[in-house]
Amino acid sequence: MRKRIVSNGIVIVLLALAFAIAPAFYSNESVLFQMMVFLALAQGVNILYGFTGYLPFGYVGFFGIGAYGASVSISLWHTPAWLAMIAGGIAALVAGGMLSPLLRLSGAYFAIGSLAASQVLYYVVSNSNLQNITNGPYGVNLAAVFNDRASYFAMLLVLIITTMFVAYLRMSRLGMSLVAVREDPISAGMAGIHVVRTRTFVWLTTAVIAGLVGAVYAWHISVFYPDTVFDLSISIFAIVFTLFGGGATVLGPIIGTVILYGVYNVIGVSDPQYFQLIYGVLIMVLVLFLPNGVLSLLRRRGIDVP
Amino acid sequence: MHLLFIRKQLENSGLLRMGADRPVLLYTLVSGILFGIFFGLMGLGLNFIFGVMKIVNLAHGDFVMLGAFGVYLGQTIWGVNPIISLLIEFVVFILIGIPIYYALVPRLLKSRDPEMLSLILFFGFSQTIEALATMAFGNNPETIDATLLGKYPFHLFGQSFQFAWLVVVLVSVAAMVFMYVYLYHTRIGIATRAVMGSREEAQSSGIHVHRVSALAFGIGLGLAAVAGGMSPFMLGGIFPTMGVDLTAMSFAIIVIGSLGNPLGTILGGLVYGISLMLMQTYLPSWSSMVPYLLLIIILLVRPSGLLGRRVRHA
Amino acid sequence: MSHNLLTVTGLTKSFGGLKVLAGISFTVAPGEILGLVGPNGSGKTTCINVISGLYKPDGGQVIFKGQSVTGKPLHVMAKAGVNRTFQIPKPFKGLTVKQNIEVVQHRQGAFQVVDNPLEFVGLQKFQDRDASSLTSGQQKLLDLARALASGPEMLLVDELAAGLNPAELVEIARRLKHLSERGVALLVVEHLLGFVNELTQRVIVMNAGKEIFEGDLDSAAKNERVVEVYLGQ
Amino acid sequence: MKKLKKTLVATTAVATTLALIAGCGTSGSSNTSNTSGPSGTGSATPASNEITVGTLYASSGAYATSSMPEYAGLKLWVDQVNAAGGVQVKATGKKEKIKLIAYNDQSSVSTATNLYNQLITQNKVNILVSDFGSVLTSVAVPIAQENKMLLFDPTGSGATFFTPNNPYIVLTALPTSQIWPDSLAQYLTNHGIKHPAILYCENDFDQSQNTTLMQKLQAAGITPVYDNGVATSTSNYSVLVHDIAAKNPDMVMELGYPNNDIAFLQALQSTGTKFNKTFVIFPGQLPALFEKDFPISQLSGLYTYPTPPFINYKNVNYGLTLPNFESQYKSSTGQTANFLSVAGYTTGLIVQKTLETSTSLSQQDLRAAVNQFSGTIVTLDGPFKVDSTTGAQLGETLPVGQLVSNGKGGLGVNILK
Repeated sequence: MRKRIVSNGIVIVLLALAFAIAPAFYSNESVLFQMMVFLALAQGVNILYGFTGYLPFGYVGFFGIGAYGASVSISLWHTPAWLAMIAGGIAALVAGGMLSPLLRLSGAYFAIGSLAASQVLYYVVSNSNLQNITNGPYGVNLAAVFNDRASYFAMLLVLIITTMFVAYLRMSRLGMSLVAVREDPISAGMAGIHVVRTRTFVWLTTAVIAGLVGAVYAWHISVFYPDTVFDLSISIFAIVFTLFGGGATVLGPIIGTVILYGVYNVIGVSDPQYFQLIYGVLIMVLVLFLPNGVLSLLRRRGIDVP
Repeated sequence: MHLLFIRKQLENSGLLRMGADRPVLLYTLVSGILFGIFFGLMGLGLNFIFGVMKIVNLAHGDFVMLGAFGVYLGQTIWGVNPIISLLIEFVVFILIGIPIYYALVPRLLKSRDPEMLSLILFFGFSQTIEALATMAFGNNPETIDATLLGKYPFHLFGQSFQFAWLVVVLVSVAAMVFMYVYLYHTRIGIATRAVMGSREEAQSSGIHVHRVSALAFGIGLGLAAVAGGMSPFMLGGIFPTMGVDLTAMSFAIIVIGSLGNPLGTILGGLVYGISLMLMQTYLPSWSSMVPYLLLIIILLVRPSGLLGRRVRHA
Repeated sequence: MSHNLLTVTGLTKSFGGLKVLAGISFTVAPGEILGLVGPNGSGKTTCINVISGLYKPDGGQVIFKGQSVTGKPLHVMAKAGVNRTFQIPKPFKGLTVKQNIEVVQHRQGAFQVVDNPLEFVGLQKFQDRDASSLTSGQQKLLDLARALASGPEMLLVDELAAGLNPAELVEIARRLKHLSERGVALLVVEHLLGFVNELTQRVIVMNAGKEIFEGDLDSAAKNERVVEVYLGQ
Repeated sequence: MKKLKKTLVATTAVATTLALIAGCGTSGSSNTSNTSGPSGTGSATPASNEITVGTLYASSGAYATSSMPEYAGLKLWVDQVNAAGGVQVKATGKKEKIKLIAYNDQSSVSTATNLYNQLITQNKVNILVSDFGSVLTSVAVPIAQENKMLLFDPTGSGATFFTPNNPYIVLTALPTSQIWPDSLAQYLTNHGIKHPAILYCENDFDQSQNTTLMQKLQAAGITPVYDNGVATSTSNYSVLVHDIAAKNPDMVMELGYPNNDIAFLQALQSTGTKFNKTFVIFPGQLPALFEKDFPISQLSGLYTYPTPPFINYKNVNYGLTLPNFESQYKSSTGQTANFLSVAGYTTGLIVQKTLETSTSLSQQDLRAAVNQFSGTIVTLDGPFKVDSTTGAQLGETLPVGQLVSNGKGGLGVNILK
C-alpha cells in the first residue's frame, strides 16, 4: 500500500511540475491547456467507466453545462471568475442530479441514453427561447474576464485534484467498492455496499469534474458558441484516450491523452482527413486486440502500474 | 419557467387554436405516418443486427450514407434508375457485410463485454467510413431531383403529397415484408430466430451460428443501404458526415419500438415520425430535440420499448 | 418465541403469473442449522432471495432479531447481520482475492465470526492473485469467505455442494458446523440430501412453493409425499 | 526491487509526458507561401524584408467549402504582392515581401484555438487573419485582444465580436450579420409585401438577421404571417414548407447556412411548392454549389443577397477590378472565383492598405491606420468603411437581387432597389 502511495504521488507531482513549468519552455500555452482539459476529462471518464463500467458517451453534456454555468454566472450576475468556476461545477452537479435516473440503465442503454441527454442539454442551452439566460445561439463573450494565465493554473488545479481523486480511488476502500459494484452489484450489496448511493456519488463527482473543466475552458477561450462546448467529439476523445491507456488506473488516461493528443497535434493538423481515418482504425484495432489498453501489456507481465 | 416558454411558443404557433388549422394538422399527421414508415426502414437493419448478435452497430448511419451516395452516383454518373440501384445495393451490401462480420464480430463476441465494446468498435468503424467517404465525395451536400420517382403528386384524405414519398413507403413496406418472410418462412430465417432467442441454445442444437449471424449482418447492412438509397428523397441533401445523426435517430427509433425485435421497429418509426412532424409544425424550434427526448423518456419509463419484453437491469 | 433469530411468516412471491412462493413460514434459532430441501424449481432459492433482500416479497413477513426486515435492500440486510452465498458466485474481478474480502464492510458491533475468513475457507495462499483466476469451486469458497467477512449472525447458504469434490465437501461441512458452534445460524439450501445430512437433522422440504414437510431428515426420507415429489421429478 | 520497478514505470510515463509536451512545440505543419528571402525564424521584430501574415484555413469539416476559397483568395493577394516586389510598408519605408503562415484547423474550434495561439506566440506573426465565418473566428477574438494583436476578420460577422472596448478587431469583407437585412426589409416595404413568412435557423448568423428583419418590418407596420426558428441541423423541410404554404404568404424568406438553403430548396422542388417570392441567402454567394444541385430553371426567380462576382462595383480605386480578379484567380487556382475568394482577396488588400498607411508596425497604430483610410477606398468588394470604435464593417452592404438565367447555362442577377 505504501508503495502505491509513493508511485501515485510521484505521478501526480511530476504531472503538476510538468504543466507548471512547461509554459516557460513552450509558449503556446493553448496546446498545453487543452491537453490538461483532455487529461482531466479522461480521468473523469476513467472514474465512471473504469471503476463503475458506465460508458458516458454524453459526458460532454456536463462539460457544456459547466461552461454555461460559469458564463451565466459571469454575464448575468457579474461574479468574479473563481466564483463562476464553482458555479459551473454546481450547474453540472444539478444536471447530474437530474440525469441520475439514467443510472438505472446498463451497458449500451446507458451509453446511448447519456448521449441523448447531452444532446437535449445542448438543444435547451442553445435554444433561442432561453436567450435571456444563455444568449441562445449567439454564444458567449466573456472577454471582460479573459485571463489566460489564471485560467491555465485553474485548469492545472482541477487536473491535479481530479488525478488525486483517481489515485485515492485506486488505493481506497471506495475504489474497491466501485470495482465490486461494477463486477456484481448483487454480491456487492451483500458485501454491505450501498450500491445506488455509491454509484450516484461517483456519477455526481464525475459530473462536477466535467463541469469544472468546462467552466475553466469557457473562461480560457472566453468567446464561444453552444456547439463549441457541446461538441460530441469532446466525449469521444476523452473515452478513446482512456481506453487507449487503460481504465481503472491513474496512469492509463495520462498515457492515452499524452500520446494520442500528441498524435492529434502532429498528424491532425497536417493531414486531417488521414487523421480521422487513422483514429478510426486505431480504435478498432484497440478494441479487437487490446481491449484493456496499453497498460494491460505491462500488467500482463506482472508489473503493477499506478 | 420552461413551461412558460413552451406555452408562449404554443400560442404563437397556433396549436391552441388547432381547430382552425385542420388541414395543416391532417397533413402533418399523414406525413408523419409516411415518414414514420420510412423511419421504420431506417431502424430495421440496426435492430436486426442487435437482435441477432446483441451488438450495437454504431456505423449503421454511415452505411445508410453509403447507400445514399450509391443511388446518387448511379443516377448522376450512369443514369441508373434509383430503384434499380437499390436492388443492386441490397445485394452488394449483403456480400460486403459477410466478410466484415467474420473480420470483426467473432473476436468481439469473445471479449469480456461484447455489447459495450461493440459500441466503441463500431464507432471506430464509423469514423473510418466517414473519413474515406469525405475523401471520395468531398464536403458539399448533394441532392437528387425527387421528381425522378414520379412527377405527379398523389392524394390522400384530400391532401396532396409528393409521389416520391409513396415510392419510398412502398419500398419500406417491401423491405418489411421481406424481413417477415425471411424470419418466419425460410429455414435460415427460423434458425436466425433461434439464435435471437439464445445463441448458446442455438449452437448446442446444431445451428451454424456464425453462418446465420454473418448473413444477418449482411442483411442488416443491406437494409441500411436501402434506407440510404431512399434518403435523398426524404431527408434533403446528402453528405459524408450525415451518418452520426442518422445512427442516433435509428437508435431512438428502435429503442422506442423494441430493441432486438425487428418488426417492432415499424411502431418505433411511426411514433417517431408522427411526433417529429407534429413538433416541426407546432413547436419547430424544439423539434430537433424529439429523437433524443423520446429516447430518454422511453428508456426510463418503459425500458423494454413499446413492444417487447424486459431486457435490461441495472 | 422471542429467542428465535429469524422468523418467516407466509412469504409469497410470483413472477408473471407463476407463483413461486405460495406462503412459506418457518423459524431459525441462534446457532441452529436448518436445511431447506426440495426438487428443482420448488422455490428454495427464491425463498432465500426474498429473505436476503434480493427480491421484495409480494406478501408475508421476515422478522430478524425481533425487527421486521421485510423487503429491505441487500446492503441493509448485510448490515443487520444476514448474509448469503450464491449458487453461481461472481467474485469481484479486477480485485485480488484479499481485496475481495477487504472490500466487505464489517458491521459495527458485530463479533468476529472467524478471525481470517480466507484462512477459514483455505484460500489464504491465493490472496494476492486476481479473483478471476480461481477455479469455480474456489470461487464458491471465496463467496463464502466474503459472506463471513461481514460478521453475519444468520448465513444463507445456496447450493454450496454442487461443484465441490467429496473431500472438499467433508471439509466444508466440518467448517460450517464449526460456524454453528460459534453461534451463527445457517439456512442451508441444498438439492443433495447427503450434504445436508452431514450438517443437520432439522429440515424443511419444499415443493411448488409450499412447505410439505418439517421435521428430521430421517423421517423425511420415510414421508410419503416427500418420497413422491423426489421420485416424481 | 519491486518498488524500484514501479517507480521506474511511473517515472518513465511522466517523462514521456514531458517529452511529448515539449514535442508539441514542433507539431503542426504549416503551409508557407514565400517567394523569396530566408524562411522566417519567428522573431519578435519583423525579419528583414518580410512581413509575416498568419492565418488558418479548414480543408475538411463543416466549413471547408467556404474556408478554402477564402484562403485561396488571400493567397492570390500574397502571390501578386510578392510578384510586384512586396508591399510598400510605411513603417520601414521600403518594400517588404509578405510571408504567409497558414495552419489547417479542420473546422475544429479547439484546434483553431491552439493554432491562433501558435501563430501569435510561436510564429510571432506581424498580421493576424482569422479563418472563415463566425464560429472559427469566435475563439480568435479574445486571444487577439489579450495578446494585443489586431485581428483582420474577413467573414466572421458574429454579433458579439464587435464592442467599443475591444480595439483589436476589424471586419474586412462583410457587414455584420445584423445589418444584412436592411436592404431586404427595404425591399419588402417598397414592394408592398404585406404577409411575409420567415423561417430561420437558430444560430448567431441567421437568428440575428431574423431579429433585425422583424424589427424593421414591425417599424414598417408589416406583421409576418409566419416566423419560426429551427435547429441548424434540420435537413427535412417538407412539412415546414407545407405549414408555411398554409399561411398564404406573399414572400417567404429562408435564412440558413448553405446546407439549410439546399435542403429548403430541395423541399420546394420535391413538394412542388411555388411561393410567390422566395428569398434564400446563399445562392448569391455560392452559386456554383446550388447550380450543381438544382436546375437553373428552379434557381432563377429566387431572391438573394448578390455579392461579387454577381455585383461588379464600377468605381474600384484599390486592387484588382472584378473581371481582372476573376481571370487571374481562374488562371492561378484553376477554379471559378466566388464571393469567398473575393473576401479573402479583399482582406489581403485591407492588410496591404494598412501597412501602406501605418507609421509603425505596432498593433494600435495598425488599427489607427484602418480608421484613417476607412471610407476612402473602394475594392471589388465595394466601399470599405468600418465603425471606428468597434471595427464592424459598414461599407460593403448587401443589396437584394433576383437570380436569372444568364443565357449561357449559368446564373446572373438583377439588382433590385
